[in-house]
Amino acid sequence: MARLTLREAITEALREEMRRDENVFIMGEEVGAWGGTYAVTKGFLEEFGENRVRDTPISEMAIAGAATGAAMAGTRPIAEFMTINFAFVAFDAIVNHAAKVSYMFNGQFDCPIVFRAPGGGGKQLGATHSHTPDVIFAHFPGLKVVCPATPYDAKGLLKSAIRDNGPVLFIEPVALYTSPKVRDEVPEEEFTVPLGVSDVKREGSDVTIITYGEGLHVSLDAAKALAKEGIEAEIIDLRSLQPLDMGPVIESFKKTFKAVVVEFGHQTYGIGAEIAARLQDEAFDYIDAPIKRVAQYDVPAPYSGELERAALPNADRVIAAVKEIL
Amino acid sequence: MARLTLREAITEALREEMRRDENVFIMGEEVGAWGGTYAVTKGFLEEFGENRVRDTPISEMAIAGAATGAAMAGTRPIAEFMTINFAFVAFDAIVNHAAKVSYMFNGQFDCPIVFRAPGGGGKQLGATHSHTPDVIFAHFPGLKVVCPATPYDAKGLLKSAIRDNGPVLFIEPVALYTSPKVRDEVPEEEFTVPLGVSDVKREGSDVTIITYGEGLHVSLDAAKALAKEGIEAEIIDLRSLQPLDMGPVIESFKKTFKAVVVEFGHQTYGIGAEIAARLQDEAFDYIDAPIKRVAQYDVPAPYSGELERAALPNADRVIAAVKEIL
Amino acid sequence: MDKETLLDWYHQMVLIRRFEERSDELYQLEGKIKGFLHLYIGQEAVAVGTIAARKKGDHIITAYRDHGHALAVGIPASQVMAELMGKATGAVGGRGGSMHLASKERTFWGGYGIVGAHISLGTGMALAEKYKGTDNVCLCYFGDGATNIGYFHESLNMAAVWDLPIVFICENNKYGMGTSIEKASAAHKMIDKAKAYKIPGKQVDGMDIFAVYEATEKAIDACRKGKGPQFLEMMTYRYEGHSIGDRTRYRPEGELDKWRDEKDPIATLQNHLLQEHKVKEADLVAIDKKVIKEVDEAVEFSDDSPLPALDTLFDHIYPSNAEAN
Amino acid sequence: MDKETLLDWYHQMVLIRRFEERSDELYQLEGKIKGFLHLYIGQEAVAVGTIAARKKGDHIITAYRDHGHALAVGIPASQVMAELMGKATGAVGGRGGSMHLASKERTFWGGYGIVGAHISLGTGMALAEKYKGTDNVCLCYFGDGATNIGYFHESLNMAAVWDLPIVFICENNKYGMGTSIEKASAAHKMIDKAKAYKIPGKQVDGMDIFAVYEATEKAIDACRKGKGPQFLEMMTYRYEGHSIGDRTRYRPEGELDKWRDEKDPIATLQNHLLQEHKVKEADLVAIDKKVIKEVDEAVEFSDDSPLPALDTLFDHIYPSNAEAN
Ligand SMILES: Cc1ncc(C[n+]2csc(CCOP(=O)(O)OP(=O)(O)O)c2C)c(N)n1
Ligand SMILES: Cc1ncc(C[n+]2csc(CCOP(=O)(O)OP(=O)(O)O)c2C)c(N)n1
Ligand SMILES: [Mg+2]
Ligand SMILES: [Mg+2]
Repeated sequence: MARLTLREAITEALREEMRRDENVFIMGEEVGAWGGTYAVTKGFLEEFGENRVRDTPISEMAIAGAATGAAMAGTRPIAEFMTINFAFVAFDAIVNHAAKVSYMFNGQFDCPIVFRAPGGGGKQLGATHSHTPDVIFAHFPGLKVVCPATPYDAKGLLKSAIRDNGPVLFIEPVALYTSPKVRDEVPEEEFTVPLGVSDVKREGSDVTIITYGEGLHVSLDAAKALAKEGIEAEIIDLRSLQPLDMGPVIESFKKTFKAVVVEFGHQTYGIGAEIAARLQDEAFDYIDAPIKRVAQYDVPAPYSGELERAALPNADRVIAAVKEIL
Repeated sequence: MARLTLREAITEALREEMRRDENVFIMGEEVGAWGGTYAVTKGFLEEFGENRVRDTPISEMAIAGAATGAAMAGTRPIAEFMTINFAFVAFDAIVNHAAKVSYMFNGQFDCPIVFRAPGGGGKQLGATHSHTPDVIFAHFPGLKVVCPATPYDAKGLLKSAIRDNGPVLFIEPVALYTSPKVRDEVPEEEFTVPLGVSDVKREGSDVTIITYGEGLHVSLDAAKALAKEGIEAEIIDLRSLQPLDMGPVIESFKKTFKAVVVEFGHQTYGIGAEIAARLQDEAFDYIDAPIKRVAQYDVPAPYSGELERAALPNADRVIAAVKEIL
Repeated sequence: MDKETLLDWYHQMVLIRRFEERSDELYQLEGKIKGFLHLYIGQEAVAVGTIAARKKGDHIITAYRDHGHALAVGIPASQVMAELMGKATGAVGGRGGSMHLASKERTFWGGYGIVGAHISLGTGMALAEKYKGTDNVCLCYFGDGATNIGYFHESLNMAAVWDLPIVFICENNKYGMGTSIEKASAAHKMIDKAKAYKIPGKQVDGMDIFAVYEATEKAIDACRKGKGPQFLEMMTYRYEGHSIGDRTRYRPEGELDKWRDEKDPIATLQNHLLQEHKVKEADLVAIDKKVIKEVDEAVEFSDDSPLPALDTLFDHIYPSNAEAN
Repeated sequence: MDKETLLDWYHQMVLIRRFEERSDELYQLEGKIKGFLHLYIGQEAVAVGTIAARKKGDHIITAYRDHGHALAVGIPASQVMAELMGKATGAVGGRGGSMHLASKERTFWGGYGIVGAHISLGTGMALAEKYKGTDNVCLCYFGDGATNIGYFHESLNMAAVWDLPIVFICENNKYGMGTSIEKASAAHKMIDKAKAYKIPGKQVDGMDIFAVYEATEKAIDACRKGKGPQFLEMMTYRYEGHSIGDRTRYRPEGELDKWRDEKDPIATLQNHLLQEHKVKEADLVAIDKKVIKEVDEAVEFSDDSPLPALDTLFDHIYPSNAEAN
């Protein structure tokens, strides 16, 4: 066991998978000589060489499209977007090509890609650079969308994503990369975490908090504060947004009768909407109070720090939402 | 009053606005000499000339981006995507630039564009060409997203969109363009329909059906059939997906206590999710049964006719959903 | 080139043409084909001549105007027709239709409807081969109109920077839908665009299958030798509208006639066979008849084939053979 | 060029440099600036020399490395600094930060962080002017790295096909982040890319403000005369890292020193002023001092300025002056 940061866990997963399978390679902007803008692939060029760690031009359409073609033709590319914001220029390649070739060609073609994308706001980068747009990718059948909140999950999920024969968008919350709070014991032995399986991160009986990624940590903070007042929150970490595993969510809800969804993306048409819609439908008889959502307000991200933070979820907002329905 | 098809109503709105304001112009692929792939701008080149009806190269990023710049610099472009599927390659220009310049530059800049995009599936065009991705555009603050279901609304909404000083994505359901069933009386006098206002399209007291675009017509069919069995559905046409006007929806729900959302996009993370989430929250005390969703199944669109239709909503599915909660 | 090969080329080109003429009727008169149907008639020499130059393992990828390529790589006409008719026996089980023909065993990756996107996919296929260290190449086809989209630019640059084994084959038929090159593109020669990426380019008479074959052979050879991407601009012409239902008003009077009457690729090869190879008229007629039978049988096969079962709707959303999950 | 003008240029260039040196400290030592901070130091002659050649009504649009352009169009240093510090008094009210400076009254449209996107916006601004029939032009700046993205290609082609009055100004500083042109781009001269769109291009010594001004004047003039888009490749160099915190390991030993010691744009202009215009050292020192005061005052102003009120969070999501809604 080693105590790793989220970033270290991701680096380990990448390194181990590249050692394990020589068809796996990395392509993206500054992944090689620079070692990754967030230093995730530091030392990779030295270990794996230029063929397997490919610095690309600033050409996201071609990065995503060429990764798709290379995946169809028998390799297993990991294509990195420097941040998820830049995946917008490659949107067609991701949701309309990588995600469609299996179905459209009747299952003839595999497409084993991982699109890695550091995501999230709160870094004072302004409106175009601060997106948490996870939901819009998860809307499209054919693409798996994963977002880990802990180093353990990050490593295990990334390994599963790399071994999956279809395209996976792997979203890495930048805010958690090196956070000491998020540091976690990660076994040294080989393990994977399956895609499409939600996970109970905290047990509790009074309210169910459904979340993922950055949301997990504000939810845990909120839960700790609530516990002091005798309110025990159960926290479900979705981990995968597509496929979405509602099993543990519904099970928990049937125990607590109350739920709050916490996410860092915009609220309207967000992840929480789907969770609430599914809960009220699939566990109708158990609803005791409205299902609440805590999300980024529907406003582009401003640069100025306090102003930006005012739009983002935090533990206080989660606590308030919980208290509103207790 | 003239009985117009949806397409004729759109053509009229475009022509009247171009006559009214010389800053309004059209750019897009085949909008000029060809008269629009769906013949919406037939005769425009002849009436308005090449400066105001601009055939573009196949360059959606530049179409959307140049429209954005032209709008900021004082003109009022109408940028046409041949179909909404091709807006994916211009995704960044639309949601991350047109939609952001007002906010990011502190309200200094206007951005009066209408992005016109014929949308929807059911035409046997296969997975990449059959999207109803309306929700993913509506997720982003800064962009208004509108989708008319009737010729009257189409004309009135499009005029409002053209006169709006911000960017509006105007989605035109191709399936309704020339449908005789959708033909409608449209006043010859000047009128507009405001953006962001939902509309009651049928009154009823037993169940509320919330829908828009193509969904309106399968809902109306369903309502007719249900009426024969004594079930009166109230139908709300959202018309705008962003801003979303929940007022009439909630009002209706407080009367019927039951709701079904009908949309042609994919169900998961779709429009219906948001409506259901809002309803259960904002009208919690009135929920009598789970809010149901009828949507496109989460599967890429296959080519083969019956198979494709099997994935799409229809009146029978709406009827079944209503009966499930009555 | 030996006679047998040329007769095979003749067969393929006639098959493409008759197949498409029949498709057109099935669409317009019988309503058995739906969606879009982009005919390749006039351009046959390009698909047949280029694909003749590839060896097993080389990749083929193209746009939505793909019947010619599909037949030239050897997908049986019956499977292509069944696909057009949306049948379970179609090349991709009725899921793709006319725009999305493909065959994994023939390393023919499709058929893509979004203009330009597949150029990046083809670039990736060449990348995979370079990565693996094989000498396979990718033949990547696209139209003149497609050279104006960002995908084209990014892909050519990436292929050039990485010296990928890909032959970019621009089928220049003078129009993207109704828009002529002059209206859509600052450069009027497509090879001038390749120059910006230091990719060697050559304009080729795309109506002359010999010229097509020879240029392709050379380009493939250069790729195999590690000289990086190559660019061929095939000067050709489509006789029909862009898709079904366009009346082709946008062309200047007489243009179509001139191409058809003076440069038709099938007539050109026919003349060559008759004059240079002393093939008898009757032998060609025999091929023509064989083709008609082939097409008839393809239609019959398709008519008799079942539609995809509704319970297959959800198959293949994800590849089913996931390694670990 | 008269002495007053040159002294003004000198003032602007020194201001940009001192302003940025101070910003760097405010970021790294005092933590008063957050997010990204892309310094322009070394490239000052480009912004100052090109913007000096524009007339009122001409548009300016650039990427995220925009402090130089913002100061050169005349946004007061205090407003630029306040923006960097996220204050309500900033050029865009604290909403944009370093990457998104702008000023409508100066037709300076920003400051954009997504590589290449604003090239299409600039193309649209030129389109608007052509549409309206004015003789205004757009100066559109971007880096060498940005020439590899689809936006660049589509925009140049559109501008060329429509003969738009836009001067594309590539600030070639040899690197996009850590990636040299040789690694990222098949063409090593950016003007070769313009050729693919038949856009006249010129390589210019971007460290020499006279060369920059002259080339820009000519290019603008050609645009105003309706000769369509022009392309200038400004050969320049950034002395600092890409943004704060990069140690610039990716440059060959000595490269930076060579540029700084032999070609520095401020030193070059300084020498010219001293030698050709017989300006006294003391006059330049006076300007230097004035600049330091300007920067000090800008910081003071910013320190004293309020943060944006939290209740303004939702302002301006949509333009408020909608005509009809
Ligand atoms: C991104 C995108 N934009 C627009 C279209 C619509 N469209 C389909 S084919 C076509 C013309 C393409 O012309 P060209 O590349 O010359 O190929 P050709 O049809 O002549 O074979 C257009 C505009 C599309 N399919 N994809
Ligand atoms: C679409 C997109 N991809 C990647 C990035 C990250 N990025 C920001 S600046 C930059 C380098 C750009 O280099 P260049 O155009 O030469 O400009 P310079 O920084 O040298 O001024 C990159 C890769 C981005 N902002 N947008
Ligand atoms: Mg063409
Ligand atoms: Mg650079």
